[in-house]
Amino acid sequence: MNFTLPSLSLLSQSILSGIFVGALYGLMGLGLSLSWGLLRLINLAHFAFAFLAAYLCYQLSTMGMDPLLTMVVIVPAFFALGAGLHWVMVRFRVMPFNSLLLTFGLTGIAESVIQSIWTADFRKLESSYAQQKFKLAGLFVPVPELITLVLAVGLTFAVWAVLRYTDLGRAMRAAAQDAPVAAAFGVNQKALGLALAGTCAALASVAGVCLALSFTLAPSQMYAWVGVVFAAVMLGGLGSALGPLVAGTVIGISEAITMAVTAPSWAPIVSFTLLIVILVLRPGKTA
Amino acid sequence: MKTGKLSGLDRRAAVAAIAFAASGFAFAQQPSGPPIRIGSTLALTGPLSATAQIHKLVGEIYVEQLNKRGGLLGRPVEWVVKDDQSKPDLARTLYEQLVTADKVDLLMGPYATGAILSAMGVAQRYNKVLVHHTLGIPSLAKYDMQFPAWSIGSDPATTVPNTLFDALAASPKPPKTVAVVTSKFPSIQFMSAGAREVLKKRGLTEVLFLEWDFGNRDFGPIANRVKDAKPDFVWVGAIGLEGNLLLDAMKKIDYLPPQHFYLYPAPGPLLASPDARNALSATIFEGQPPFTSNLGAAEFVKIYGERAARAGFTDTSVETQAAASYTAWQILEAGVVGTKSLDDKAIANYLKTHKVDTLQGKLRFDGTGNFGDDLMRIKQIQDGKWVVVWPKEVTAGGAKLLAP
Amino acid sequence: MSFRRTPWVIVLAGAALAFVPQLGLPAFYDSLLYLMLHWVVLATSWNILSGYSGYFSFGHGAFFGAGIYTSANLMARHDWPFLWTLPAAAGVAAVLGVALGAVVFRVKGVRGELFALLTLAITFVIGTIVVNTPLDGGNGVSLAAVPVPKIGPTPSATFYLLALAAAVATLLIAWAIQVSKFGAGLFAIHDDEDAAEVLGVPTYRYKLVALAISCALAGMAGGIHALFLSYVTAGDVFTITVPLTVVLMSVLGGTRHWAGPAVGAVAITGLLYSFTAADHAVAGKAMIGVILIVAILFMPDGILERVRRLWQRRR
Amino acid sequence: MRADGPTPLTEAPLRAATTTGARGDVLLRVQGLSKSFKGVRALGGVDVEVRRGEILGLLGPNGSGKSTFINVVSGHFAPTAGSIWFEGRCLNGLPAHRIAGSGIARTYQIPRPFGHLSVLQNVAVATMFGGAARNPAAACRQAMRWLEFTGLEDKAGARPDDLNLHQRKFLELARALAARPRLVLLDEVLCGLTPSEIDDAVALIRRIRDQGSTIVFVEHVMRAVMALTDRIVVLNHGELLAEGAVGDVMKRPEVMTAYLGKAHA
Repeated sequence: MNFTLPSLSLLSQSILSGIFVGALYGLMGLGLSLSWGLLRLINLAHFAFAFLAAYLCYQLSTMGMDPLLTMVVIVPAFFALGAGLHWVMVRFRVMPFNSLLLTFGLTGIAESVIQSIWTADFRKLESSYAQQKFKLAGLFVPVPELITLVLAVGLTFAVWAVLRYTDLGRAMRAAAQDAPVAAAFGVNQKALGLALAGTCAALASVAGVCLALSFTLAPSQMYAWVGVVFAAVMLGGLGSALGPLVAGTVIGISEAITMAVTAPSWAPIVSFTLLIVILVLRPGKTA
Repeated sequence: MKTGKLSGLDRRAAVAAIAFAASGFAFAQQPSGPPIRIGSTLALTGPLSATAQIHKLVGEIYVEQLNKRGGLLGRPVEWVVKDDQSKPDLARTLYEQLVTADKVDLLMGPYATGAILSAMGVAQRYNKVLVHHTLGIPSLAKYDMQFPAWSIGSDPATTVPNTLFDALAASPKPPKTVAVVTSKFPSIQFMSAGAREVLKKRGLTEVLFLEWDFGNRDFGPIANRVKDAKPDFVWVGAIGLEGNLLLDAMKKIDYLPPQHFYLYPAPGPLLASPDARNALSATIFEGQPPFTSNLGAAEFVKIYGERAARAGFTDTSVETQAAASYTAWQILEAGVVGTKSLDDKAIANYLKTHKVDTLQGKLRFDGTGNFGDDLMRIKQIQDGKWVVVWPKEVTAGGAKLLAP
Repeated sequence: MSFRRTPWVIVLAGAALAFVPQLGLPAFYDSLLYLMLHWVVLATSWNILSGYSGYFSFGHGAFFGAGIYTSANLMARHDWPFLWTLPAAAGVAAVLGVALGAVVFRVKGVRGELFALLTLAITFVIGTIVVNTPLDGGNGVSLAAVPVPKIGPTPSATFYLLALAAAVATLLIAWAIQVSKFGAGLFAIHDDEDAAEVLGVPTYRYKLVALAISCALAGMAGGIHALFLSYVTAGDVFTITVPLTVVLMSVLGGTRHWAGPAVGAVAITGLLYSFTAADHAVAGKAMIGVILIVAILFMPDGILERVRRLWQRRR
Repeated sequence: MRADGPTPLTEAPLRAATTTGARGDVLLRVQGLSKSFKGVRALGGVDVEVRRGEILGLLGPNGSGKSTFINVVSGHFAPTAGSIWFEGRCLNGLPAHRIAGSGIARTYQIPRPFGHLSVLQNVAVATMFGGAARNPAAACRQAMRWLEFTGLEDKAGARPDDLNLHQRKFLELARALAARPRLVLLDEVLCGLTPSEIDDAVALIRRIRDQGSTIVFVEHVMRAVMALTDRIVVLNHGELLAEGAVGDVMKRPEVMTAYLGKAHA
């Protein structure tokens, strides 16, 4: 490990890059965290949903649609998909770790569907956004990443506000904490659960669109995100709206700084050691 | 059992001989008799499937062509291919199945290093010839009857970088400073380490050396460090998407290296990227003269293009992977035809003592580890197309390495 | 089934299976059965800590990988004979596990998903260390030159017999723990760790011992697998695949019984293997997904529990 | 949670044999016991002695530190200061399972059975880890006896989820007893039970003492306190307020104040 003193512009540009990728971790983690924390379902298919949405975005865009506009079609579709999946989960009373198994099966199916429609080839969405960037205070800001950041922050705060300040959100959190009591207070858990699961899937699809905007897609790539996004979700606190974004950004920035000052191949050790230290020193009080 | 088979063979040979005589010389005879079965596995699902689909398509095309030409030894050829799910341990088990349960007559190799080594172990235990597609680290091939279809020579970590730096030295702007950035993927890291040695020996200055873990997602900081180092030339030891991701990241900070080389890029996406102009890479084959005059090349490039388009591939051109795959089949066919037998020992001896005419030219297998010459060529993206620019004898239409 | 009959059944089944290489079946059956038994060892060893005590670990890949790299390095760089590397592989994995557990199990808040996260993080940390140090260095470790001991008639039979021995040992250990006081303590920890501690269960020590046993067995499985692979790369070892697969196997088979993970391992390995025909590879992958979903919907407590209930109803 | 006033109880049968507590040697001595949670003091230097063979009632309004006392003595929390001596041995710093092993058992106010184990297994675990039985088979046999003792023998194969609150409280008791402790800490075992169930429970607690266990007993149901205890200790704001025979102590003005507020002083 050789340390080099980075220039200021290198460091700040790298941190910016870490923030962008961290925002994507957070955006991907948001729905996962809500579903895990509030519905007690570990939805591995969240990644499959994101990739399915990314491919749909790619497809619709190559057919001439604006990539961002594809969300008009994609988001409601995934809301329905998520709600449908949740209906099945509730119908069969699937337990948390069984949900992991079930959604793993679903992920395999999604991967096959993607591979048979779009082949195993790499697909890159060449949109009008891809080329755009601007310079701000000496730093380059690419537009696709900025879109991701804005969506991640916006949606995170929107979800946070809904959970915190609306009756609906309070009912959701109550139902997660103590289902029988919530039921006694007239919370319609079934409808709430369906709505929440739909929202989670919709969030996954937004993350998918962001993925399509700035990354190249391949069917098996969906597994590459599982580890780091799981980490962001768990570090951020299950069911927390702000957690995944904060934790994702922390991971992204710490990796980016490591890459800027020393061998990039050591980057995972820094973020994951940081994570372990946080867990051991401040268990349960993360983010 | 054994005698029965032999007599059956004799009978079939006799039938074939009669058929051959009857049909005359102008037309290929209809293959007859029980098929010759050739077994292999490919990573049709899982993380390696993007490249495996190329090899599957090539295999299908070749076997079709072969059967149209009359098969092997007058018998039709059947390709038994299984999906190793990108897992080397499953590849090993499946090759054992091919040999011991399916009792295939011949083996054909898989394509990724891990799977090739798994298959090689099985081939060694059962004394089978193994022709394999793209083994990146020749020193790992320790079996006497394995034959590489990818002619990178026995020491590519020295020869390939030398070819590249020769090309650069002859270019209008020979670089003086070099940045080496590389993935820690085994076959990549090995070549990048060689490149570092070579550039040191040639008196070039290494201004930056970076390694990243395979599976890295954020290339922003790496791009920034390359930009800061201001190299004349960047060696990008990248596999698959990594080259694109790095290029994307460079573009985002408004940087394009003066000259850049990508080791094993996913060819389609790199070509499609507008920022990849002048990007260099290495190849053993391109669908352009003089390569197209090699054995079977012109026809194959045409058929592959059609079939790849029909299968929905993003890249329909023939380059390293498809060419190595086709070559592997040509080598195996040459061995069988040359010995007129399916005997593995005989085929191996024949291949070691004869040159084989293939898509890549004449190949020999008498070097260290059965590797022959390093036929890696340097190509460059010019006007949205890959053009071979070095060495001179394989360039077409006076193509030259462009340096902005 | 009475308590004392079970170990004899396991040993006799193992002894009977040891004759498979003599049956004259095509040799690849040895390899296929090896893969199944390999996963039996991994899933069952995972279950000893995670299934019994409820501490779901996502770090099994780290301990498995520690075993692989211990064995591979000792063979390739220090010329140890293969069989001698196996205790070392088990030992290194166990020491790693105990070191982790000694810190983590003292922290009361690290339970449930936080434990899962911590162990997952350990996997990536160890993977990064391995790939950046001479343990691997990024080029992988080739074991092509290491001789396979002649235990069975063929190398594949040798691996099969080794894995069989490992599986029998693992199952015996898993059974012995389940019916012992130790097992009772682990099951109590699973349901309510604080109440268990107050009832006298030495929770810290029990978790640590369970983790050590679990890691040692995973490390041993890794040691055997290193030579089976004969070329090991960090990219293939330190992934989320191993932990995810053992969790799936255990949950599918049933985590509250010593035999559950083994049933799940055989089922999933068999399932993966049965869809290797190239023509339907992609459809096969989807099919595996469908089967998993159906299995979990209709057998939520695992295959074993379902079979047991059917059996009881029949009687 | 109710804070029952010191209503005089009239049910004669319950009161019968309890007043004759054997005055034995000191079984548990707690000196200057303090416990703070992030600076908030829950116990502030409490001195209590429990004598062998007695039933000691631990009383006090909500938040007075009764449950904290039990949690600290049972090892659930480590004390901030002070010492705990049991049968002449210092328990300070011992992990909870060692304290359990040395002969102290407790129950939880809200029963915490092991949800995936059967009722019998729940008790058998306690039997094994209390040191009363070595192997699982013997533990099951003994556990069955404790189920008979608490009247749960029909439920041996059931899951805790299938029990009603009353039965779960008794399971909690059976688990505590199965370790054959010399000292049992009961945390509001009667809370939430119907009057007739309380009568059953009181009879059971008396039988536990007759078995030879000493009992510390946190309770709000004054009827039972009156019926069972030999002595009581009253805590308020984490400090010892009064100590003595139940009839005397409850009449003291400072106790009345603590329970009922200033107006009643």
